[in-house]
Amino acid sequence: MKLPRWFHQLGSPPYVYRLAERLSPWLGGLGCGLLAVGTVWGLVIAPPDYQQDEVYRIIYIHPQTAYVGMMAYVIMAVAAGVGFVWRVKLAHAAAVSAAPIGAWFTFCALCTGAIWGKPTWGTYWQWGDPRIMFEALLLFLFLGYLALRGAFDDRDKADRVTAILAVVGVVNVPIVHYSVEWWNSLHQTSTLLSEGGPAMTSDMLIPFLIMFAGFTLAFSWLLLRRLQAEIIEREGNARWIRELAVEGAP
Amino acid sequence: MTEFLQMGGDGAYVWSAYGITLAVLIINVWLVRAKRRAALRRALELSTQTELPRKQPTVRRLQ
Amino acid sequence: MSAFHAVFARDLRVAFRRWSELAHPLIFFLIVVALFPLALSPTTQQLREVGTGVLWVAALLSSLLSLDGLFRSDADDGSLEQLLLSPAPMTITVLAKVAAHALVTLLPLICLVPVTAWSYNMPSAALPTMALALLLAAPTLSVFIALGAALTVGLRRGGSIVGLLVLPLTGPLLIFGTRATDLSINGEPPTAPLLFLAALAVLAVSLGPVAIAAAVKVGLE
Amino acid sequence: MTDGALLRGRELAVWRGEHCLFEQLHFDLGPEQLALLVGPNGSGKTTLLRILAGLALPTSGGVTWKGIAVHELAPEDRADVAYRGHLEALKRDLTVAENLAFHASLWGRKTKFDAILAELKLDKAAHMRARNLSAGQRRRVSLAMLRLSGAKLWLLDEPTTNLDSEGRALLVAWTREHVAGGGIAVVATHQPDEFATRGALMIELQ
Repeated sequence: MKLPRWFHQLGSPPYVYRLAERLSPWLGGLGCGLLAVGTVWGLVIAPPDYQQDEVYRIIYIHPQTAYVGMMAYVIMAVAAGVGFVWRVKLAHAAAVSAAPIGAWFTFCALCTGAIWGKPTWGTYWQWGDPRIMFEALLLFLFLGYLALRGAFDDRDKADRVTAILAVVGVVNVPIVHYSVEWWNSLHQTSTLLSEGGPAMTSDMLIPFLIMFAGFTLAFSWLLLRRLQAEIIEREGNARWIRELAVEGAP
Repeated sequence: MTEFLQMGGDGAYVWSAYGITLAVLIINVWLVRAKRRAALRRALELSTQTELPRKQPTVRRLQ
Repeated sequence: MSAFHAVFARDLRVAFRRWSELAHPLIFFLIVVALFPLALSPTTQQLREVGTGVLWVAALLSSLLSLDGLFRSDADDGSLEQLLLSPAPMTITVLAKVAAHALVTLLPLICLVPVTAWSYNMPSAALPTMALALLLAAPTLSVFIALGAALTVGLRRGGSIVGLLVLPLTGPLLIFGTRATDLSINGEPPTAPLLFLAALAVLAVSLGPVAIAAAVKVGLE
Repeated sequence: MTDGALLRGRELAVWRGEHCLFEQLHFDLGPEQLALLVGPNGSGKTTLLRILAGLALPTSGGVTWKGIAVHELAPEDRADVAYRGHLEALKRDLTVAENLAFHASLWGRKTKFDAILAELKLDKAAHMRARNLSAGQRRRVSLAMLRLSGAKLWLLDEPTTNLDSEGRALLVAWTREHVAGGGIAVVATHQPDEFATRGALMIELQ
């Protein structure tokens, strides 16, 4: 199967390293800007929700971090799959980079979800909420991936074995998601975000979307930076890495 | 100002949620920096190592 | 297909030559089932209520005990390498091993569950449905366990993290399995969750062996 | 280079982290050819043999059998290749006969193995559990499996370990007969002179 040229370019570490070097300042700066604007807008300007009063403002971070966690898992699985099938070393590096970030964001989503649950239902851990249940299972999948990766000392074998787990995991994620959703509909417990989400007026919606963009850019910055570090680690004895190291890049 | 911080009694929850999110972001940034520094140091060590011995096996026919 | 029969027959013969090891998951299951009344109050009402969940989780956990026999014993004596290199396609060989494992480990468990369910004085009407649900869940569970075993075959002490890898994936099994049992307890028709279980089984049996074969191949590199 | 080469190795290299086992290894092997793989312990003989069998991947370079990469051989083509490593692939709880019968059915061979067992002086042990065999007897059963597979390419990793002088002589005879009959054999060994014949390829790893 003839792969397009840019695909091969994406496979060469020096090219991707420099691409990341050029892109990350933009991603980082824009991301922080959006997050700052979104937070100020969400906390100060947006009106309180008539039902949940002020605590609904967590809606500006909980769904976003959960979304980043899921996105990270999908990126990890796709990169791992590409790495496994076409033996692209860099794809494995991308999968390895996405995993810890995804785990951290899913953990953050769980915490904010639990905190949001306290005033809403009076308990920190609402087993009934399908989102919380799904995020917990997603976090376990991440921890399983990281544990399996940690168990291997040979990097190449670790890449290929965890790639299989990631692909199997991503096939199961939608199944777990909808079975938890279906299970919740049986027990009729309330959810943070009912299907339509709390009725959001336009000035509530704008910061909501800004935060989504902000978190996505922040995630991309983290991913690229971590990918760079992974490239340096993997291409240790390459000449261009040595010049880089001697230059003493910070 | 305090009224803003109180947020109608829910202040504790909102701020702790935002606090955790900020903490997660900062931790991740710090982790990435540490990983990069360690990788660079490792690369530096490698660059000072002498060139490894060439190990080409000899292939010959028995007479 | 002769390779399937050959591997299936061999695995059964090896398993029955060490039949005492087959009892380990069953005894573990009985112990777990016996512990819960100690932990909870033994009142019949509470046991009935919590019975379905306890039995399913206990069956899930005890089936994890059997995973070493799947690939590790073959890897240690070199026969897994020969299976990989034999002219028989590895997916078929893996399917045979999973089938043998399911027959030898999960089937006795499935026969044991109705007995223990009766001891939790759950309505006897629900027992056949529970057994059917377990029967439908067995292929999926067996594939997941085999995948966990295959992923860790390359590790010397891999057994400990298989639970961590496999259990998050068994969420749907638990949901649909307990739901089917609860429905039949209330006398309602449990067809919907049973169909879900059947669908999961078909998915697992068709896609699973490919992933397992790949995991074994990489694990032995 | 013989054009009839079936097994080709191109720019083979294996690195373990920063340590290089071997690199720039080329070779061609055609029918009726024997290759002897020699080198000190830890020089990568077993690794190279596993790469030839398609069990392991080289860090760079590739091995092809009849033009196809060995680790991507279709199941039917794998019938051409027989690999005997340090482990004998015997199930300890099965008898010798059961082990051989399983191996035969896996390889789709209907031939009776009584003759082979007799030649290896194992006919009396046919119904003993593999666990009760001595190391030498287990090695002989492993050779029986090799003979049973009828593969064209033999990849043998120190096949003479645990064998008594009579067993070694038998193995050398079988190997020479296999090569003379149009087969190919790659033998990793510490006593190359046992197998050495005119025209054999000698691959020395450092």
